[in-house]
Amino acid sequence: MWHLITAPVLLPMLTALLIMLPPIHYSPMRRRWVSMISSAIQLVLVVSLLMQVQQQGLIHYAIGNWQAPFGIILVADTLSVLLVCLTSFLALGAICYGSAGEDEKGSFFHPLFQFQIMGINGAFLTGDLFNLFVFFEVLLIASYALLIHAGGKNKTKAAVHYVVLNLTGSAIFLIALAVLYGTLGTLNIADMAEKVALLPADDLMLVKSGGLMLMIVFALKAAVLPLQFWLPATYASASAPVAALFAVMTKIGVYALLRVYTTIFGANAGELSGIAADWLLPAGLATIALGAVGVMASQDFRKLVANLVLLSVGTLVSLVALHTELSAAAAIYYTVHSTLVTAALFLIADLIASQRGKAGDRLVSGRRVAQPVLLGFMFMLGALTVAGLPPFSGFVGKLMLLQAVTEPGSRIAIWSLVLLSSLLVIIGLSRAGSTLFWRISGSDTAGEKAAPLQIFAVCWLLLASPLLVIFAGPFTELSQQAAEQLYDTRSAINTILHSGVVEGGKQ
Amino acid sequence: MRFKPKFGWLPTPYRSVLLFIVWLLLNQSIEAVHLFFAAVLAVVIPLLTLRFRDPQPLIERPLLALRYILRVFADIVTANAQVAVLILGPKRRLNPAFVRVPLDLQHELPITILASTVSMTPGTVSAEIYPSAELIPAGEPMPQRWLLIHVLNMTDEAELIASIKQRYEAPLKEIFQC
Amino acid sequence: METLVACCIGFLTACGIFLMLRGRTFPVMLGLTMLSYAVNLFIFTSGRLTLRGAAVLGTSEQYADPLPQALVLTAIVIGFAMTAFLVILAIRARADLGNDHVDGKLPDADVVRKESR
Amino acid sequence: MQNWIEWAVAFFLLLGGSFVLIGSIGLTRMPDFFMRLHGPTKATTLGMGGILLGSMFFFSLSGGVSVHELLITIFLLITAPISAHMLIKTALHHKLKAISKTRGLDNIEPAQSKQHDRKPLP
Amino acid sequence: MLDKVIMLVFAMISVALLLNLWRLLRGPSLPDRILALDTMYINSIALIILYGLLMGSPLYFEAALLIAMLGFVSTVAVCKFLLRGDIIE
Amino acid sequence: MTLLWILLLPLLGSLVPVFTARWNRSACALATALPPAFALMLLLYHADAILAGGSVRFFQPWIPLLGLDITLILDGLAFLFALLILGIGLLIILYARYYLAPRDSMPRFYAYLMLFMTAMLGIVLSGNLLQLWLFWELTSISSFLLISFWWHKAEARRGARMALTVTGAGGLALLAAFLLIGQLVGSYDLQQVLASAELIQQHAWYPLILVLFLLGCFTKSAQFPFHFWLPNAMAAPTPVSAYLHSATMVKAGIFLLARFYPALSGTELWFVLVSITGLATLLIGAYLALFKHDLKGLLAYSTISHLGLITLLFGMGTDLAAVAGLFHIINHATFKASLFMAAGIIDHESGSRDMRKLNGLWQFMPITATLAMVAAAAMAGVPLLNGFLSKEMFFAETLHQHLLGSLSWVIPVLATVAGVFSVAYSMRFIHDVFFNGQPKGLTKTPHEPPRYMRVPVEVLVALCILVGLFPGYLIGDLLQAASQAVLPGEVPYYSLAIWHGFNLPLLMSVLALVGGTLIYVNRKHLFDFQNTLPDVDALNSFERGVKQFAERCSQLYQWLDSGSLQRYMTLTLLSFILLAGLPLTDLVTLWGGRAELPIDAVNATGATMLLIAAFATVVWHRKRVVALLMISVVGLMVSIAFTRFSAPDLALTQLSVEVVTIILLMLALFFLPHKTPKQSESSRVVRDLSVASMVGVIVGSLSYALMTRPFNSISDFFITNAKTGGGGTNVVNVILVDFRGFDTLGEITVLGIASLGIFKLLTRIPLFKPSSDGDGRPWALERHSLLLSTVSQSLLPLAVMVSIYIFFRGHNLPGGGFIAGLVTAVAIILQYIAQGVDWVKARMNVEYQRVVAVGLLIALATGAASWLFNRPFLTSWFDYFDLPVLGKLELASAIAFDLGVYVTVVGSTLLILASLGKMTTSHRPVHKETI
Ligand code: NA
Ligand code: NA
Repeated sequence: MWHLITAPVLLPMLTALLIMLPPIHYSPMRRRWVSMISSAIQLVLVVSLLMQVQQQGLIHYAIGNWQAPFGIILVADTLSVLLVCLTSFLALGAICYGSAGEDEKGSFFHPLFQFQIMGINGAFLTGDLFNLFVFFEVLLIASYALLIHAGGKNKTKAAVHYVVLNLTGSAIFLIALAVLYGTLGTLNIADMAEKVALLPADDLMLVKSGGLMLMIVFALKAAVLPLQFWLPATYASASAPVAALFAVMTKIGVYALLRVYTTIFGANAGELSGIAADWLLPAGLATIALGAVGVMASQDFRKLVANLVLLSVGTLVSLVALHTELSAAAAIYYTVHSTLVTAALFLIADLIASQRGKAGDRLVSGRRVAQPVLLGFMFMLGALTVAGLPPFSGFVGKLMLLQAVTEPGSRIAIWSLVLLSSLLVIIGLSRAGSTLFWRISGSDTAGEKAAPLQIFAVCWLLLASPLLVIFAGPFTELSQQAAEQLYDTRSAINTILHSGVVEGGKQ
Repeated sequence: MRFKPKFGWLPTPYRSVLLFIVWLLLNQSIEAVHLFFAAVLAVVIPLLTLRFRDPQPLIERPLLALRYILRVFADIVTANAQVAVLILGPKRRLNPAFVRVPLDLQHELPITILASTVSMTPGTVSAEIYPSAELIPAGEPMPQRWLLIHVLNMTDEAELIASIKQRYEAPLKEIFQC
Repeated sequence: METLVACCIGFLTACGIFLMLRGRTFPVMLGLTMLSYAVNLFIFTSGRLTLRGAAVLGTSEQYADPLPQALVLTAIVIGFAMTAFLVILAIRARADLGNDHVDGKLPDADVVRKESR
Repeated sequence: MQNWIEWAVAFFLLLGGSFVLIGSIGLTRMPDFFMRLHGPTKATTLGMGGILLGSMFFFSLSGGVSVHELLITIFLLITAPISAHMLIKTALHHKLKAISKTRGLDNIEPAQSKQHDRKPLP
Repeated sequence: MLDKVIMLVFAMISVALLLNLWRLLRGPSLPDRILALDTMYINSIALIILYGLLMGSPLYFEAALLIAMLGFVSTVAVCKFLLRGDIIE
Repeated sequence: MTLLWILLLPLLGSLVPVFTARWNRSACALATALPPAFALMLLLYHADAILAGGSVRFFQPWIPLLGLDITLILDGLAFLFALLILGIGLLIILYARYYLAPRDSMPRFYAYLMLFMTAMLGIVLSGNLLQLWLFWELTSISSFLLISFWWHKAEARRGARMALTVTGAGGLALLAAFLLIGQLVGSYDLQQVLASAELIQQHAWYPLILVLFLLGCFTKSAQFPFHFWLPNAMAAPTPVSAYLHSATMVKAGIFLLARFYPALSGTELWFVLVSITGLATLLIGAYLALFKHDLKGLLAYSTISHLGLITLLFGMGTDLAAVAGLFHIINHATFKASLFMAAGIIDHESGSRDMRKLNGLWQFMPITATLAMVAAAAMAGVPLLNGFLSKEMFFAETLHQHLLGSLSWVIPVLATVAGVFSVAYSMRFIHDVFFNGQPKGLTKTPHEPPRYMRVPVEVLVALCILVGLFPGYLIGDLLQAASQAVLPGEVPYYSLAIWHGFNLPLLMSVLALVGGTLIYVNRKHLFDFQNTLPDVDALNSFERGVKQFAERCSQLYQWLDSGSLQRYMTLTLLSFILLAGLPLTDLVTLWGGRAELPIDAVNATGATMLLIAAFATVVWHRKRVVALLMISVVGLMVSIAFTRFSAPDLALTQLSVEVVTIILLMLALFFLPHKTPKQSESSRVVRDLSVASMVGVIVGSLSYALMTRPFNSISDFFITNAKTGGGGTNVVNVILVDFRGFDTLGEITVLGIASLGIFKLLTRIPLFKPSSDGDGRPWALERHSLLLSTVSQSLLPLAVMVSIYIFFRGHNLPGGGFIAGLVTAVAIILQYIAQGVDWVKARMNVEYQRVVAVGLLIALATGAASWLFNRPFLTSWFDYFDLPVLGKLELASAIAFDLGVYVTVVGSTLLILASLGKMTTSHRPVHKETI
């Protein structure tokens, strides 16, 4: 049972490998079912891991039985496991959607999807900065491959930009890692946090340089202005289930920002405490503004949703920049909510596009969708949620984030931006919705109806929205707990570095 | 000329011997462990890579082959000394040339060995073997093949051709019995 | 020596970056390759320079820091995988988009004719 | 004994070094590609042989035997002619000019043209 | 004495490498450059072997062996590229 | 709990029509009416307690962290509104049963209506600010659905969106106000907030709070200048208008004014903002209503005007004015709902709402006409009807205020003017529709509506009359209770009598009636005058505004996001320069105090070669093959540097990777142009050069600073434990396969995924094979050289042996699975190069992706095997065995792991190169003129 923490990484990997091998490889149905069942099992496992963490507090697992800081450790605290749960939940929906036929439009859909999940979960769980890099690369390479799934010019074009920028990002990541290793002499995040406090004055600025370099990397992953340019085209051109899964990718950047700048450069870092906030807040706010502008500017629905992703990233990054427990709690709730709803919207966009004939998801008048009531309902639910309107999860997220801004200085800026951007989103979405569903031209030839599996997938993701409201009490509580645990760096370090280490590393 | 090996499990005996020696050379040891592994690998690797080998005539006269190798070694040393002199000497004294040597050999391995030898020895480099077997339509008989060589400093063309044929090609024909 | 190495790393980085800023996929690939060289050297030097100290036990007194070496190895492999992907992606882009510009379109329509292989 | 080996090491190293250098001088100095090819393929090969022999003796100096350098030598002997062959093929394909006093230039013609007579492969 | 010999040989190899580089930069034809690169590969084997001697360590042998092998493959590949364009056909 | 049910019943009721849709229309309507009817009964169940001045409260914690709990309060004010909402709602359900055409989706309509009803009830019952806001936004959303019910009509869509936008914006302002209040008071509980008037009003935020709050109220209640959405919402079916614009939606803003009256009113600012807005709205609405030819348009502006009136009453700040406001809320709801319904009947039965066409309907529908006339009279403030009473109170209050000092007389005068227009438009409604000659150009002959369609109007008109006649008896208690809830102190004395004697307010009423009649009679001139004024089409200008805004956004966005990778890269690098470079400027000296190693000539040569080759690569990057050769030199020199600085493993890996990369690049080059056209302008080159060199300087400096600093790291642990804990002497390898084996697992996964991705990229690629090289030279005809084929065949076993050797020694000496794998792969690639894909395929028909999977599986299984021994994943194991003859042998789990690495590397590399190579073999059209 104590190996459970490895499941989110190893189970998807195993699944991917099994799908690549006979006998599963031969039949599309087998590939689908193995992928879906494995994801379902994974969801069960990670939820039980969450319960384990709730009971025991922070769990750490020394891979290879080499204790931190020498070996690589996996760390499960409420935050990381929550995000792993989110990923698993999302992945199950996306895989189901993909299994309705999208998966056969190119090779290796399911293995790549599983690898992607492996990378994401690994990035959430690892307690080692270099290992974080490795998992970043795993998820990136898988995302490159998934991005071009089903082919097409737009995908190729977007992929070139996405890949080159991320490769640059990886290079910067490596340089940052080298600078941090070269000054702190360690790679373990907790150990770095401890070493930063004892840093000689001479090395301070080097570490700062390295620390800020990391910010570029994470901001690039999170798509924060001015490093966000890859996102709209990438997300808008990817196949629907892939785009849905991508919804969580930006959150990894946010997670890494949250983790690194509270643990390593947190309250105990002395002069280096909070080095990121000055840069992150303006960048986050600018991203919100850009996202809102993008929502208004979008000519097709997927682009619009991609800009909604940007907007949510901006919001999250601003919250991270506020650097309080309350803001972290808000960020955590908001992450879960916004990831699921944007993912659902990507899927809905795909359904709409496939039913509107030539018009696709472009915001022009077109054929009537084949299932107006169903899609309209889904759209409505998704739109309300993402716009932060009641009664769905968006408004809880919005209330939480607005309440998290307690500092009078930033309040005016953040509130007005958030509220104004909400208004633009409302306008943009109402325009989009009325165009997609109501502006009808041409004959009413019925398009292809959505497959039951697709409908299930969308409902699965959308289901989260009301649930997050109904159980908002416990859930906000959980976010709060996660934030508290995140900010309790001292005890995390003590647990990871100073508990049960036997001389010589092996226990 | 034979293509078929004597033992199924040892399809290329000379290659196995070579591999055996190479393993020992790599490990620089003749301990039992290494001898054991050398033997195992010397058998296993040829079997593994057997399919990656087009059928070639077998060496029928190993001793002759050994002598051939020694002769080539000696030629390499002299060749190099000669070339060194030519390189360092005045350029205008050089008389480069392209020369065609008619080939009696037919099979790939002997031709390759010949061409390589020519390249390693006095002032010559193999440039081309033509016509290429690829370009002969299937079923047509193989025409006379030629070896085109570049000579750094040629004194007498006929003598050069004769020396190559006699010094290298003839022994090879002997060794492979072809 | 450190100065020299640092200069080399800086220069390689600059060259790599310059190439990556070109508009065609091939120079970008070259630049990326060069940037990885620079980055690998950089990681390597974060363990400081050591002569005669390969981290093989029993071969010397003072060992070089083995950890950055291991990190570089990982980085090399990952970099290789990424470069490989980018290379093939560039081919794909050429096939799909008809040119090798990183933006998928030539900056000037007239150039299309001029650009022969 | 020791001394003798040291001398041998020095001799072989110097011999090797000189040949390597001569090969590269040839590469620099010769007037056309075909002539430049001779230096590296031959002189360098022997030069390497020298240096590797020197190395073998050197490591024998400190006790054990060192024979694996032989492998590199063997390897180079096998591959150098092939590299040279491929290079010269490429040069011929690129129709590089040999210096004018080269004899037998017409011999190149059949090697190239005979192939062109044939109908090309798909 | 050996140290001095080794340094001398080092110098020779270095000069050889610089000459190779010169040819590589100078060209004029592609085969010339490839030849220069091939020679450079082989000369660096010598360099590495010499390093091994200098440090008295046999750890560098594999690097030399690998250069020999890989240098060959890359030379062949470039030639094939110039001849046929498609190196794996 | 009953409170909760009052709210939940309509909510559940929204599902009822969906499930009863298959029944007949009446049954569906009846079923839909049941839940609100029950809710009304529950409400009336509390009537006694409420009318006696009490209140009922329900509390259920929900999100304590946010201060958002389910709190419901039923007091007089809530009761009054809930009564209107449910009562009129029921009438609307009945009315809509007849109004909706068979092709309109009745269940959809009823569902939206119920949803809206729930939202309204939620607003009035809320005892928590955030919860109130929740329902507030819900009304915006459900009204959007209702207004756009006929979505196929452009004006319905637009009107709905406009309403949503305006009220949505107000809602956001309201949220901000609520949050500020909440943070100020420390609670979102309504009762606590209402009790903290002093705290709020004296705080510096009060003006901001008030403005935001009023923005919310005024947008919802269509106060000037936000009134424009309301007339455009008339595109909705008439039952919707009747409901939303009489008793509910627009009254929500008024409700809020009343609700927060105790907490926010009583200040100068309140008065100025609220009363002036109200007054302006009153006048503008009344004036504009007269000119609308559309029946519903007239009613819409009249609604705006009446809402202005109520707002003005609440703005005056006197207790009596507030009471009058509440009274008018009731009266307006009744007569306006009935008027809308009457208009709907007219529309329904005559096919038009245009008063220019509608004339003389009295002859066709006398009963409806009578009802409409009574209601319109109430609207005009004719005595003996309810409208008269509240209007009298209003006039009286305008006289009693002294808010504008010496100019206070302006308010009653303007109020009278508004009254005049109100009479005028009411007269128009009656005269122009029911009399004034014969109908013109109607598509059908008008007639009376179905019996039950008239019932709701009859009920409401009856109420107008009854309240007008017996005000105290009928609604005295209700008004009292509501006033008590609104007013902080005692409710002042007021009289609901019909007759107060001859006084100024009566005079004002008479003036209004007379003036209104005069104006209506002489309307021609006024209409002519009005026609000379520019016509403001709110709907189109709003639509155009939004469109223009979207275009601006689009321009801005495209300006920012130009689609140029070079720009993105530059921005990324500039961030790097800024973030990584700035801290360095604070560094006193880069040198960290460690003595440098001496430079020797060989190293200098190597460095020179590296620099020259790198430079040459850049200079010649457009001659692609040359650049490729140059970069090989760089790679070679880097490998040599690794050798020099004691990293043999790195050198080996770098070398093998480089060769594979070069081969790959060459494969790519075959399909890419061999030369790059010169394109970059010199300014761009200068820019790029400066960015690149700045990055280079920063990276170089960082590297120098690191190298010259003293250093302590965790590495000593690895050196100490490599042999004892990991069983190997090559520390780097032990780190790779043991200490940090997890990284390696990830790394080979990356490699495996990359190969899958590449395979994916190459499937169905529309490629053309160029027929000649960059200089136009046709390709050589001979595919495979005889010499190369023969030699490569003989090299394969040798290479396999070498890789086995490298594999096994890796744990103790430089080498290992990765390098061994690459050596094997390169040897096999050599076979591909020398003999071609078909030759190799005939001899080794392996699907390489399977090899990759097997390799990764081996590594994974090795790691998982340690679970069997109850050790963490990837825990290594090794032991020494004494074998007879062979001697001591070491066996380690790391070897199995390394085997996984080896297999993966071979599989991935071959998958990559072979699939790329295979691409050209499947006969593709040879492309002469490549772009
Ligand atoms: Na020769
Ligand atoms: Na009329």
